[in-house]
Amino acid sequence: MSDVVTAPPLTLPDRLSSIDEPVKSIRTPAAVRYTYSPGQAPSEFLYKVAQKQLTGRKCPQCTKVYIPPRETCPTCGVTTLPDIIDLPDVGTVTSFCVVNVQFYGQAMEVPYVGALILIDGSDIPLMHLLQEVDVETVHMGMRVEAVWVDEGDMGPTLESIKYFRPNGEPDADWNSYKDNV
Amino acid sequence: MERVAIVGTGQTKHTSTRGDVSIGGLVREAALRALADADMTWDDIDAVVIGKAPDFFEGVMMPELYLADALGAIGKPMFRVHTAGSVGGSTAIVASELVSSGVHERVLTLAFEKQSESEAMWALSFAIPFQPPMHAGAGGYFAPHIRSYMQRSKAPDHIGILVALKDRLNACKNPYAHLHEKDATFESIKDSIMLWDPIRYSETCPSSDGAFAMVLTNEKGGDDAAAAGRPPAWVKGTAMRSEPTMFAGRDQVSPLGGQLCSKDVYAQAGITNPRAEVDVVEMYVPFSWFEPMWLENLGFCEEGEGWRLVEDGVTEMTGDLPVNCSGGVLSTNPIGASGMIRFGEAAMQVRGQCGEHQIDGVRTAVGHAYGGGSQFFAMWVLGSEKP
Amino acid sequence: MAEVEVLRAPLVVEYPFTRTTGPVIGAFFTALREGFIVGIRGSDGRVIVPPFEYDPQTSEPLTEIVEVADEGEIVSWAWSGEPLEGQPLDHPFGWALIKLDGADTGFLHVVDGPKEQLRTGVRVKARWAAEREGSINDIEAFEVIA
Amino acid sequence: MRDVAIIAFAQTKHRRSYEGTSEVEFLAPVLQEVQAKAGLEKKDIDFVCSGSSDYLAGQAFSFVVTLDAYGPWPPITESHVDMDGAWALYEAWVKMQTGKIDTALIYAYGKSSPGSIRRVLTRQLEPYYTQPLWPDSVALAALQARVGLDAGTWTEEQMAEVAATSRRNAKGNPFAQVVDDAEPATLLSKDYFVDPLRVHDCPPITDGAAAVIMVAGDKAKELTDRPAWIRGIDHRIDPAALGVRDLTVSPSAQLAAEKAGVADGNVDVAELHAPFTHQEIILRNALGLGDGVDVNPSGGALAANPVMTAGLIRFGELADRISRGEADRGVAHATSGACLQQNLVAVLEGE
Repeated sequence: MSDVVTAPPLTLPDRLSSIDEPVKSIRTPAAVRYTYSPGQAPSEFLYKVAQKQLTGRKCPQCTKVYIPPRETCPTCGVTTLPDIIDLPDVGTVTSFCVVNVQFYGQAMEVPYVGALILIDGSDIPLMHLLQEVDVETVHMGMRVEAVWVDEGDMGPTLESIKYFRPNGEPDADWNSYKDNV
Repeated sequence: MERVAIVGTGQTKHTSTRGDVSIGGLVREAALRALADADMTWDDIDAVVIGKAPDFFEGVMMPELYLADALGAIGKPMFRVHTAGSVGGSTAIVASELVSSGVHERVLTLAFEKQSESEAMWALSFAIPFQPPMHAGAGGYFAPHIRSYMQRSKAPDHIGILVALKDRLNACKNPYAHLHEKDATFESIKDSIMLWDPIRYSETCPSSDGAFAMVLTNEKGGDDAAAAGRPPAWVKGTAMRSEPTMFAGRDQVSPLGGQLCSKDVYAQAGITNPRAEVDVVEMYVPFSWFEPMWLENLGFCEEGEGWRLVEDGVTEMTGDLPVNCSGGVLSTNPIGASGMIRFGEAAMQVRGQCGEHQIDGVRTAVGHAYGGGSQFFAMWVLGSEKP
Repeated sequence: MAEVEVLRAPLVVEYPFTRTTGPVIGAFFTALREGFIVGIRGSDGRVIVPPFEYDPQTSEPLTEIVEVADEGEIVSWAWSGEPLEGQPLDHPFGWALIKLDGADTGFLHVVDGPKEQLRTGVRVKARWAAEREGSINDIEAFEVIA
Repeated sequence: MRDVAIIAFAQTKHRRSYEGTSEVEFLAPVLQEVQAKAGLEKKDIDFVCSGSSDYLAGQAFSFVVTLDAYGPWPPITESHVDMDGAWALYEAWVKMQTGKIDTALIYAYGKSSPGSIRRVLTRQLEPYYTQPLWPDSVALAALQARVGLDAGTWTEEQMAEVAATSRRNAKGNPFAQVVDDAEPATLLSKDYFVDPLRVHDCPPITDGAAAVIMVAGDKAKELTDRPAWIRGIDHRIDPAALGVRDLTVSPSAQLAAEKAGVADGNVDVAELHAPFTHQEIILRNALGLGDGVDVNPSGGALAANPVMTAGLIRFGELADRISRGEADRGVAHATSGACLQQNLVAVLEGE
């Protein structure tokens, strides 16, 4: 490689040049603290989740139903309708990924399945875990239902849904979810 | 509009940890090589445009402030772009517009990432309260879309392996590439662990420390370089497109933003048949399957046909549409710089500077970058002939 | 829509960054670990502390590492009555730009009070940490000397 | 250079906290309002450019989510800078000079409320020698103020005068956060906050967002009676390390002002992004603004300081003033980094 980047040698005072193990790296731990708030519409949604109820909101312009609900439609840039639409806790797998390795900060047993699930009555899939299923048999169009955590552990978080599992219904018709594949 | 010429490129040897330099030292190396290639000194530069991906990687907010010394920017305009993974591309485009607008004559642009200062899985996806957990980082996000592509196109399973093998072997011809896996074979990639099924470990990109820099000039600068025997690459078109991360009915396999970006940039460059008219492509492929997906998205073939180009060897260095001769993102991934490496390698191909991974007689090259959830796109078309 | 009480939760963005230094910055931290301070000579002859890798005027690499004293005079100061998390001292202290003997530029560090003694021109000396690892915190603080 | 004008401006009512409102939720109304004011819809806008920082929100790629507030569909030509929105405006201005676009929407937002802004801003300092000390933004400004006080470049009385004027001016600004009639003497009677700075010398902590629409050439005249034309714009940077800088002056602001042509005509009004009182004095000197210039009639950053946004607001405030016919020629300024390290200066004119 060209030598234009070769740094000229340093001249060091004696006290430095006699040191065998110079510092080559430093550790600078840093913690920056925030109070995070997801905002109005997501809060509203998560309180309902804590009551075992999934909800969405509809855009007045494109009429799509969003879960989690948005305050503003991401394509139209207009405020979504204020009515909260109750949605069931069942849906269709539109796509998925089988994870075979542990990742930073989470303690799932591998392999596990991360699936995009199109909740019935909504127009956008939700990413969640899919369990109680042989990973070999997971496929697009699979019908699934939410398995909620115990009543005492319910809270305003999507982790109140422990995971989804097949609900035994026949596969969804391709046309019912093809727009999300 | 002033014509824009790339008259200098420079990069660092990309590697997992550049333990011998500071962040300033890293960016400086790429900048010095670009200046030397352009036969210029710091004094010749009017402005500096820098890009990188999230500041959390190095834990430095707006690092361009501290890098002003290292990049010779004191007393000059110093501009910082951040458009997620496409940032290296959009940074180069902003630099080109500083020249094409006539605002400046000579601009240094640079993108970098020193990922070893922290860790990609942390910096890109630390948990945010109340948000659905990502479960598995970037691969977990993109794997379902790759599966959707496989379903839609009926592509056979081995296509991703072919792409990975090609890029790994191409990288061996690029002395600056991070991975030099000379022993990679179809079997070794096939047998690597299935991380995020359908993505195998060897079909993913590494985490790199690296920087890439370019010197852009106006028409006179390009002419002068040509006269001095250093032919420039001329900018024939630039385009950017963005769309929302998630929306109802979004096509994440072939996002409309990418399609429109490519149509725009080809129109500017007067390209009507990209497959026939483009000699070489550097596209942003962080997971092997994105090569066939982008081939379709960028209009190099019909929808559903991208994998056939891969299977037929069209995108090999010996094919008629070589893709990622440098080894691509699959072999080198300092995230914030990866887009600029694509743009810069395209320039190097046009200028005939690629050594072992040079394609003969490149007249037209495309550089492509994308970012976010396949939602930010940046492209440019370069040519050996003045537009 | 009925306004609901929004959700809140702490979010801590925390990481033990490892920074490779390169030779110039490394020389400064090596010196600190050994209990002394170095700067670097700029193109205009000024001694810059802490050492810059590149000249602030010419952008050329700087090479001449120069030892300076661990004492000098305050060129500017500010009094921080309520320290923030991470700052070197947990009681009220002074921030200062300190021109060390042998240096020509201000070195940013803290001065362990009392406030009444702080003023521009006053002389201060480094108080070294007993355990030093090559970190700016190897100097615990500067203290006013007579 | 091609004629480019700012034709519309919208901003939030700035306040200490919009906690509980997501960035999308508090930005969307501003984007809708600025389009309505300009009489433009999404289909009329060629380019969108924004400024914000991931570090404020504590989330990587926070700007990605926030773009949803605009509704970028069908796909748009868009860019983002990790700088104050004034630099996003600069990027859009450059793009207009290429002739590729005729209309641009520029926005910026900054919510300081989720974190400690003083600690967050330490992360933008040089990472080896400086960051690990966590020297906060107020402490660094205080060191700068002391240098000028010691040198006699300014006095505490002059600093208090700047604060009093800002707060009084802000009475005419319904979006401002710090508004009162306090006399300088009253302000000076308060204790130091970070000696030599008192609370009135420091900017408030603010959540806020702003957007402007910029249009090129004849189109600007079609859309508004009195466009605010950008006659010159430039930005420059100084070294990061405070110890090598003369903190009583701002070479980068001075150079940017020269390049922008500030001295080429009379200046009626200046909107200066001076987060600290003494910095307004530094900037007046650097930009060569005489006593006749009405500085920060909006109240400036001392009256509302949404980080990443306060610079863009200066452009909007000045453009509005020109459009209303209250000024003919003015200066807008934005800054970034500790102690005015980086500065952008523009000259705006009515017809």
